[in-house]
Amino acid sequence: MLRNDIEITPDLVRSHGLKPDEYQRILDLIGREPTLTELGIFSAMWNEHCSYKSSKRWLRTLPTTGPKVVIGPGENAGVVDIGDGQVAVFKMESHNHPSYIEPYQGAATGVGGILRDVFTMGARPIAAMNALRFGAPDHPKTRHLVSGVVAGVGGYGNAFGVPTVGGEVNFHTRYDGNCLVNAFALGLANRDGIFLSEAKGVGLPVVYLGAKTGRDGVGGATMASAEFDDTIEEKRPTVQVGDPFTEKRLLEACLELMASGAVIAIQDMGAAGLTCSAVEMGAKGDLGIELDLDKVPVREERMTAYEMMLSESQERMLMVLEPAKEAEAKAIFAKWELDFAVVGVTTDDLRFRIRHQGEVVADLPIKDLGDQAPEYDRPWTVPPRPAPLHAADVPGPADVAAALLSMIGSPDMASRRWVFEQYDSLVQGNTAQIPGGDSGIVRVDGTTKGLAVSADVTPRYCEADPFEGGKQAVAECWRNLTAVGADPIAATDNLNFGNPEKPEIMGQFVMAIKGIGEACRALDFPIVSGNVSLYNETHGRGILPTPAIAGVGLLPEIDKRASIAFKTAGDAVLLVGG
Amino acid sequence: MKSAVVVFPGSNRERDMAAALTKVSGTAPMMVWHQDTTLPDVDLVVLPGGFSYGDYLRSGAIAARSPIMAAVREKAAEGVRVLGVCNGFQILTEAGLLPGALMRNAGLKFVCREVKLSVANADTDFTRAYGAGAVLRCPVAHHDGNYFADPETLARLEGDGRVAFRYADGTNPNGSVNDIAGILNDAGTVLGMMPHPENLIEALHGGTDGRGLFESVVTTLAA
Amino acid sequence: MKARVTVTLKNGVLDPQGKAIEGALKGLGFAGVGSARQGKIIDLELDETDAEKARTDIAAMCDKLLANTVIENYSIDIVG
Amino acid sequence: MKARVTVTLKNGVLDPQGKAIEGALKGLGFAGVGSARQGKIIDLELDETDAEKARTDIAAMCDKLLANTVIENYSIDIVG
Ligand SMILES: Nc1ncnc2c1ncn2[C@@H]1O[C@H](COP(=O)(O)OP(=O)(O)O)[C@@H](O)[C@H]1O
Repeated sequence: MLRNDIEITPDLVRSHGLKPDEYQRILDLIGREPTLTELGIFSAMWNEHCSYKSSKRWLRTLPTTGPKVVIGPGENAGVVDIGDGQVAVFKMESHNHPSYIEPYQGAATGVGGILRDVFTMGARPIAAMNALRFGAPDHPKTRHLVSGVVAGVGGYGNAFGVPTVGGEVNFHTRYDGNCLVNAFALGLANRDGIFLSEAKGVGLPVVYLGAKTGRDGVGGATMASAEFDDTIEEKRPTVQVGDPFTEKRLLEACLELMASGAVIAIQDMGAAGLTCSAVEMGAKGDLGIELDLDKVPVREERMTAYEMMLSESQERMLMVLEPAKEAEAKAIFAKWELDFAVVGVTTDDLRFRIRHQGEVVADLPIKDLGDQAPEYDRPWTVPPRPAPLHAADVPGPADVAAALLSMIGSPDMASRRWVFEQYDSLVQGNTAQIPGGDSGIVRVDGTTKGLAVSADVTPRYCEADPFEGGKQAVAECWRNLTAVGADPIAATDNLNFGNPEKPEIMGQFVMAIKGIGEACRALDFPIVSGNVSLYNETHGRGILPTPAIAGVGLLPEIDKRASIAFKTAGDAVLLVGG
Repeated sequence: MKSAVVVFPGSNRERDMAAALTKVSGTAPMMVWHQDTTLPDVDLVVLPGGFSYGDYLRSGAIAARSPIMAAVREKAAEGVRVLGVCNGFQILTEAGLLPGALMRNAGLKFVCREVKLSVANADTDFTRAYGAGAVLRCPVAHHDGNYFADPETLARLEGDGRVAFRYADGTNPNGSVNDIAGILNDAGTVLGMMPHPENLIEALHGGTDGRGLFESVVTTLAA
Repeated sequence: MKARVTVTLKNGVLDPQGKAIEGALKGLGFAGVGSARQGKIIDLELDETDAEKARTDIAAMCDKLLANTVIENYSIDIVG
Repeated sequence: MKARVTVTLKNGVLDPQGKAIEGALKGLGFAGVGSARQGKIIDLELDETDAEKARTDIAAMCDKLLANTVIENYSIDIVG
């Protein structure tokens, strides 16, 4: 029997973001009151971020398969075939809220998270992009956010050593209270060298890798529970600090580890690190997982089980180890001066069992944590279409040259050099097109192939008509890839919207997905990974609907690529398309 | 030409450097781990770019105290050529193998862009292939490239022709004193420079201006 | 008037720099270093001659610019 | 034993960060800031219990690693 020192009050349930009916579902599932640690685990697994409870139903409608798709959505990143036994691995993910709270660290850890998603699968990151939206340029917070976010993206990616070859920057007053930071990473792997999170084999060691665990990111919920726990001596910041130096070592150590044959399954620790990673590995493999928290490397004293399970400390991974390779695996991590600790074991009882200081502090059905998460079919309404604007009703500019100048000089159209020069776009020596072209291009090292990447969406189109705007984002991305001479292969999406509990916002979301789906089907351009960020709202006003699309295309011969510069005086200029 | 590239935890241009050395000299360099205490028998030792030890404390500071650096120092004393690019330059100054220090860029921001370099001394083992007065294109990518030295050191560097490269045509990206982009030790066998010639050596990079540096070393060592 | 602002990381905030310094000191053979944390100082020269007034001004500078109060604490010393 | 190492730039060494802080403070409307210089502190926890011995050890750490004596000065405070 689990000891329960803390009464689970409705207030506590609410502060964990769980609705009364969701809590009832927990009671029904486990047949007793959860411990505080268990409540924390449920709240982490069942929040919007982890469970996709509002969006799942609609995401299922997207086309995700195709002749080149090796792995679609559901893993850390999507995987597509690029020929010669090689695959491209990529994904985009948001770090919006953390970046608004602490722009440098929020953006930095966003980049760190997406890089980890890619190399957890066994791929070496070879290109990055970032899609950024800020409030009005003259809003008092904008300057601070822009400079912090851009420095943070660069600070992490530059030190890690991945070239940043593209992205977007937009300004609009609807982002005044919610900036968007969407980070994309692309990695390269061998087709037979892909690693998954699905645990296999009973009684195998579960190993903790990387940096130590602190109380990072636990703040919000911890503070809510502070009244029960006087060991929390000060209000702790909830901000996670990124350490690209550790991440770079983790990359090299993981790739060495994978090459050694020691890895049976591996998963990075992202949001609610230990909880989500362990549950996912077990549930996917139809196995139970037992963790002993006394073995977890910690950097702070007196951490509770609750804090360890919810910590979002960065640069950590969990893996199931081939026991015969333990010594070799340990030596690799020792060489890179990283933590390596056996913290648990796989079991056949489908339980997620946590021990701390000799006591069982959580004992839950592992599959239900994911499978039984609530799923909503939220009511939605088709957003009203604005009345069409006829060209005749818009007065032409008195001075066309002046209008051109002010357009080129506007914050959304001006050169982005001031941003992308803060990013290392050349490291690795394979960059064929730095930012400033239609797509960034990197060579597939050791071959004559190239990969092109582009990130696109025009939020004001999506605001006017989310269906058409969603379609347009896909089409623009596809066009940017083809414009450099690449064959578009597949895309990832980052769907940033307001509060889905409002039917009109849910309607934007639904219509945008329908539009994206239609365009992707028409273009044979499947979505192989993605991320949803909802509740981007301040004072009841949502952001512009912003479904960012990042696509990847293949250039079979990188020398046959096109760039945007006019080459020779006297050349004919053609306009193609509708 | 036999060469070695030292890899520190946090190095990130060691592969770029190895590729450049291989492409220009025809022989791949040996990669040496920073915890090693000896270097193989080579003609050139390279400290590559990156963020060794995260550039925590000061850029290059912790790497400069790595076990391998005693061996680098020894090789340098024997006259073996040593090249430090970007973080490698920072490490060489921190190790005292080159004078001065690399401070935060005057603009305080990381800067990745192409600059112009003038060859300030074409009579060195690292610059010979360019010819006197040459101006070349070269990318930079750094946060701490603002070269500083006290006036006496500076006078000595200038007087002895130990400035190898200068930022030209108003392209100084970081506020370096006297537009200094690269300097030599007094024997002319150790070069530190902030720009990345290894990232401009083939058509894919949009130019080959960086090759001259490697060609200079190859020719010198062949002679 | 001269003043020194000292900015340190809040307790519990990860300090990668401090960790790296710790490791490097150990690598150099300095045993017995339990932990290292890095912070920064900003030395200011001010026209202000009233110490109390200066302190208030500097606190405002810290809140607005010198410290990142989300993750850092600061303290102010008037040094003369 | 706890100690604080304070590392400051030598006189005459240019300080881009200090300059930028100066400019930013002026930009924020703080008049009367004559100059700003940035430095760093490293807080150490040591096993050593003898203050004099600790001081000698730390001086060695500074000379070897914590300060770049080409451009920086350091001072050591034993804080308890
Ligand atoms: N945040 C960013 N990071 C890197 N590159 C960027 C960023 N924002 C814009 N860019 C680059 O600047 C160029 C212009 O951006 P944008 O106007 O969005 O392109 P377009 O509308 O032509 O697709 C593109 O090459 C783009 O990749």
